[in-house]
Amino acid sequence: MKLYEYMAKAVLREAGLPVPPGRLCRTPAEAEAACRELGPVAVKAQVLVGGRGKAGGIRLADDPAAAREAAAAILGMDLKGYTVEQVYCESRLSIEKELYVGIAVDAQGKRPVVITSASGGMDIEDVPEKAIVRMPVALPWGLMGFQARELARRVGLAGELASQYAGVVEKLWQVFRAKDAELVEVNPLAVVEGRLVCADARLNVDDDALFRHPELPRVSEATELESRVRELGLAFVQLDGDIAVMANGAGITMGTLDVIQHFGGRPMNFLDAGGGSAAGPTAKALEILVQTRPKAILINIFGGITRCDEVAKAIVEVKRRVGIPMPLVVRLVGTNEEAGRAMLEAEGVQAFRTMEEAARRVVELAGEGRGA
Amino acid sequence: MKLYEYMAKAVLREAGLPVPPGRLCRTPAEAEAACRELGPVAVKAQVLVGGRGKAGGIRLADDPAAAREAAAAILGMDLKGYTVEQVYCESRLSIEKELYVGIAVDAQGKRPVVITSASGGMDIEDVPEKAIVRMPVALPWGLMGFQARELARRVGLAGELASQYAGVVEKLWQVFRAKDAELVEVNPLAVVEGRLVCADARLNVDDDALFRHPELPRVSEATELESRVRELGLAFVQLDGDIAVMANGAGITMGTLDVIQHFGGRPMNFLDAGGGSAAGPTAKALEILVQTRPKAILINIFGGITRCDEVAKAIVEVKRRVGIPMPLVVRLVGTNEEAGRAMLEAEGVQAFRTMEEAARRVVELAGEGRGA
Amino acid sequence: MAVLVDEKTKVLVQGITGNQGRFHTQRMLEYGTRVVAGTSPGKGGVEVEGVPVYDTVEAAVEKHGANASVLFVPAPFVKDAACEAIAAGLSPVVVVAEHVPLHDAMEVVAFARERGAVVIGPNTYGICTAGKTKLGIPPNQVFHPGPVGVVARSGTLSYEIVDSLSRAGLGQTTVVGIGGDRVVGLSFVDMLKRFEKDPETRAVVMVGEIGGTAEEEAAEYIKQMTKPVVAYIAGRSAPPGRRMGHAGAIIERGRGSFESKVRALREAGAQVAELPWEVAPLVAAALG
Amino acid sequence: MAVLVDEKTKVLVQGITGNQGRFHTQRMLEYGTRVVAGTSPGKGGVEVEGVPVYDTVEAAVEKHGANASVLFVPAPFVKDAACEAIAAGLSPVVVVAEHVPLHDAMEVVAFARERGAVVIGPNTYGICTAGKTKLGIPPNQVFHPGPVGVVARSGTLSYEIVDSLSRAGLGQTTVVGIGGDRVVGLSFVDMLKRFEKDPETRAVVMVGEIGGTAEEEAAEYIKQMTKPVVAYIAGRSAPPGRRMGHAGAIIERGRGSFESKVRALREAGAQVAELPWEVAPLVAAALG
Repeated sequence: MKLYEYMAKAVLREAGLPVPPGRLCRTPAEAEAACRELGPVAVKAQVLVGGRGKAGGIRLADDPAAAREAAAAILGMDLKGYTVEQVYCESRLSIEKELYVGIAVDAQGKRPVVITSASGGMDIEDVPEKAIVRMPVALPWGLMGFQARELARRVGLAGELASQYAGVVEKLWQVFRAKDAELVEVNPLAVVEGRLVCADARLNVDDDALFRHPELPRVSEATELESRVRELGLAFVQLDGDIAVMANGAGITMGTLDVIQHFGGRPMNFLDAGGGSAAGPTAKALEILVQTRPKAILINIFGGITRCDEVAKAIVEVKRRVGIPMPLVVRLVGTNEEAGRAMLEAEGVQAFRTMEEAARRVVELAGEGRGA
Repeated sequence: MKLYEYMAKAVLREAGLPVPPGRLCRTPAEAEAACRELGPVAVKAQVLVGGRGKAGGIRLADDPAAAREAAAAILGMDLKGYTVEQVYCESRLSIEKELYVGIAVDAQGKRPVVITSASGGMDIEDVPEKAIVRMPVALPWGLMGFQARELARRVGLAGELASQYAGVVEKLWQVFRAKDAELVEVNPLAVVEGRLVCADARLNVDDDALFRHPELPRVSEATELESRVRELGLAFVQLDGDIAVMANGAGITMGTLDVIQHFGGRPMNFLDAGGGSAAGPTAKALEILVQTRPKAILINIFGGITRCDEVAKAIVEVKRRVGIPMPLVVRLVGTNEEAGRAMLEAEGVQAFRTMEEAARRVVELAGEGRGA
Repeated sequence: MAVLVDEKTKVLVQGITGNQGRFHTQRMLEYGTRVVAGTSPGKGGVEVEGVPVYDTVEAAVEKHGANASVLFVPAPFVKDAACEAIAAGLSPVVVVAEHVPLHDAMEVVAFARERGAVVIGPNTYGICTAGKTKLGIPPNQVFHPGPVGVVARSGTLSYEIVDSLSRAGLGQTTVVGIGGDRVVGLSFVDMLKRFEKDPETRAVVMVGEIGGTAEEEAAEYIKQMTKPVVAYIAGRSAPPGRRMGHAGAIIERGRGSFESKVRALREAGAQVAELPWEVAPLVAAALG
Repeated sequence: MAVLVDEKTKVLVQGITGNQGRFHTQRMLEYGTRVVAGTSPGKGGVEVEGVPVYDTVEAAVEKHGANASVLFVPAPFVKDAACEAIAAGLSPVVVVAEHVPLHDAMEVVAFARERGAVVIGPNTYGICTAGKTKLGIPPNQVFHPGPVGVVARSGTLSYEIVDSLSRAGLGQTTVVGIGGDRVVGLSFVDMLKRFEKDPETRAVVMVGEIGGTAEEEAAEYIKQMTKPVVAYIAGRSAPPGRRMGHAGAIIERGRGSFESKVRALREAGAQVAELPWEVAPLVAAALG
């Protein structure tokens, strides 16, 4: 879960990190009031995508009237497909130097890694590799004080700034651990009048650990349709084709989309019905797929923890209760396969044994549907 | 630092452990009021030594008048050399079963160890070894949930009590770590109406970690004299002989006492002037030793981090400023030995080179002093 | 011979009294897995499918000498349960649950490293040494003994491919799912090394996915392997920058992309199948 | 040969800019110790007694390749500084400070175990391989090369005994203080094992104290030693149940008492001196 800048900064501020004062505003009038209170401000679009500066999502304002004007320009703006609904008005900083510091998970090392650079203020991906410092952190030890000091040295800091920097890194580490973060990032970590300030901040929290963070706000990037399916506990992403797909397991779902594309079809979604889903959620997800009016539906199940009879039960239920007006292709093998196939056959639904046959067939049927 | 029962229980209560309600009382009238508020109570002497129950330091009271009477009997009582100044009036428990659980430091394993037994309520030292369960805890991992459950199993608990017990052990672990404890102990951990209750509690905190625990009360077992010397940063214990001793290092100080005893003398104190003490504190400590009017004084220095010239400077200063009326024997070798010996000789103080000579001499002089 | 587990492996099932634990214990017993005990805190003393249940792993190991474990424990309790198995000296420890918190997974991996245990997963279907034993959830009818070692991220995709291998007469030594999460215990490279050493394994199939760099790392090791490797990578059609479910399939500027993985594997000398059903013919050709 | 450190050991001094750090760096250099660098956070760039100072251990090691460290760092900062040295691969790491929090000491020991480093102390005078190198605070004039290995808890008591050995013409191989605290890195047993293996050490002196069970554990190992061991135990006159300074000398019902230690050592075949100056004659007799 990605947090908005203003939310991330609230978490950092609570952890004792140096964050400039700011106000969240939903209207130009609120921005005007914020500037009156704070003095010169930066008016910043609150969106979950990067690069908003270059896209015109940040404007500077010296007085309340200018802040109002800036907010009016930014609110409602389309930034990489997201409509700006809120701006964050933050005290202006006269930045002398910009550093980068982030803590992320190193999947290869299977532990956290601190990434930092004396070249901040831009995408860390654009900084040349030799200007980037990486320091793995051993668990359960966590980041130790000396590591923070060593990082300060490696980004070329000395004296008071080095000690402030080490404090910033140690506190970011505490946030990373305490909030089950996937990523905590300050970019730029700005030098302002000889002191370090978190000028921008990102905090991405592990979705799977949200259950132990009732204190955090909830932010969703999902479309309404995606939310409806995800509420069932299933992984779902909308795509722009016309063949609805449901499979079980991220790998086979991806593979199914690949195969559909290979045969010339265009998938309409990614729906991983996951392992061990009971008939209930599967039926609900299928019902939603039907409502999206695809040209055809492919259900591809190779049952492991998923039981074929449960999937068949879900299909039969939806067929009987709401009807499935478009062509439905089912591929069903694995655990309790015989029971599942019997149930489908009794309902007049043919179940294929191979993915190849099923994928070919659904692309064919969708083509007929488009032709019709 | 040992905490009184009522202080230990306050810490445990704050950590979410099940502790019965109680009131600290300094007078019989306060005990009477506490009983009026709490109903039947146990009136318990607050002292830092164990075995108070057998020594008459705990009395039960059913009504306020009885509580007053019990407090009057206990307050002012002498318990193993300590005068009882406070009693803790605690709600009476009808105990069905008594367990023991403690967490201490295993010096051999160099890590914490949980010690527990189904036979609580008495000195854990008196419980037969086979009835005691020990579980070492690896750092920095700490006690894990499954270890607490395994301990519950090994003390023979099942079901709801096992789960309560595991919770108690996990919270005691948190106290042990969060408070830098040397020992946290609940004995008995009582079963009262099917629930676990911490009927008694001990919490000893590492003196060397007190600097990071401003939240804890401070308790001293030292005599006034001991406190005066310890404030100088030196280790000091009063003994019952007549030869004052100052040496540098716990080992050589102990060795010096052994040798004095071997030659027939009786040491008056243990004073470890420690490593690297400057002239200032050493002089102050010597001045205090002089004030205790020993028959003779032995200063035994083998200088490592302690510099002989600093010790000599301290002796000279005390001799000039307040005078040293009793015989003073000095043994001085090690770092900056020559400078130190020269300073003492200039002041007419003879410095021996060996511990044997110095110890023999001081015992001799103390004997003369007693004879005089 | 077999890799990591065989018919002698004495298996403990943690979380045996839940629905999944019960169901899959039955399936494992049917497969021939030597399930010697189960655990379920607070439920010690009962039996599940004839398997005795204990409150703690230590109690179960004391009585039955289990040496490997499979967990059917809900995600929030995985960290404690996996550490319990590791502390008791069990290995491998198979973590089936998905949605295990990432920080918990990192701690489990750190604990396993410290104690020298192999953790498979989280978010894995488990491991099967064909015809001998199975720890996890794959369907019993898919695997057949033979000379091919299979390592995959995703479960159903590997059943798919293993099924086509079996139908082509190409049985398997051991089939393992390393798990779909970003941080998993056993990695592709760990498993490739084991297959390279296993005398019964004559060819290896690796089923990867877009996202992460595990396949690129595997390619580095494949360079020095003597046995043929056939790979299939899912996610070719995934739109860049979209996140696809728990697989963490984020495509970032080429790193972790379908193309970079395929290129690395081909350069390392592996055969890469374009479609799942092309794997079996490539393996058959490699085995001659 | 020597134990743990010799004239080739490149020593880092952590906390070199403090009073104690500066003073003892000078003494170590006088003794011949190869002090290659020092650290002091925030003070990198200066020199102390001609020794270059860095902000971090890693910087110092990068430049000078130190392989051992001695800390003159105040107790509250010992944990971080010791872990810094351990993480940089230095060993031994000598912790002179007293009053190090007990939990910090346990964590340092755990980290050292994990990384395979030897920690000497806390609350130690350090280690000296006579005539070759010294890491710590013992006076320079006490130790003389010879065949006796010495391991002690207390500093001044061991100078006392070593001095009498030297005066009796019995020089030393290595002299080490394991530290007076309850939890220390190096134990008597660790050191006895090293002396037993060291070809130059022909006899061992062990200086113990009442409290704890380190001497009783040492006795267990002494049973299998081929070299003669002479022990002296301080604290015979200590009143039971009183706590004597930081040595943690609590006598509890016989365990850790003077008598129990002496009995264990004698039963293990060690000679036990009654008084400090009886050690040298016993060693002389043992060496024949």
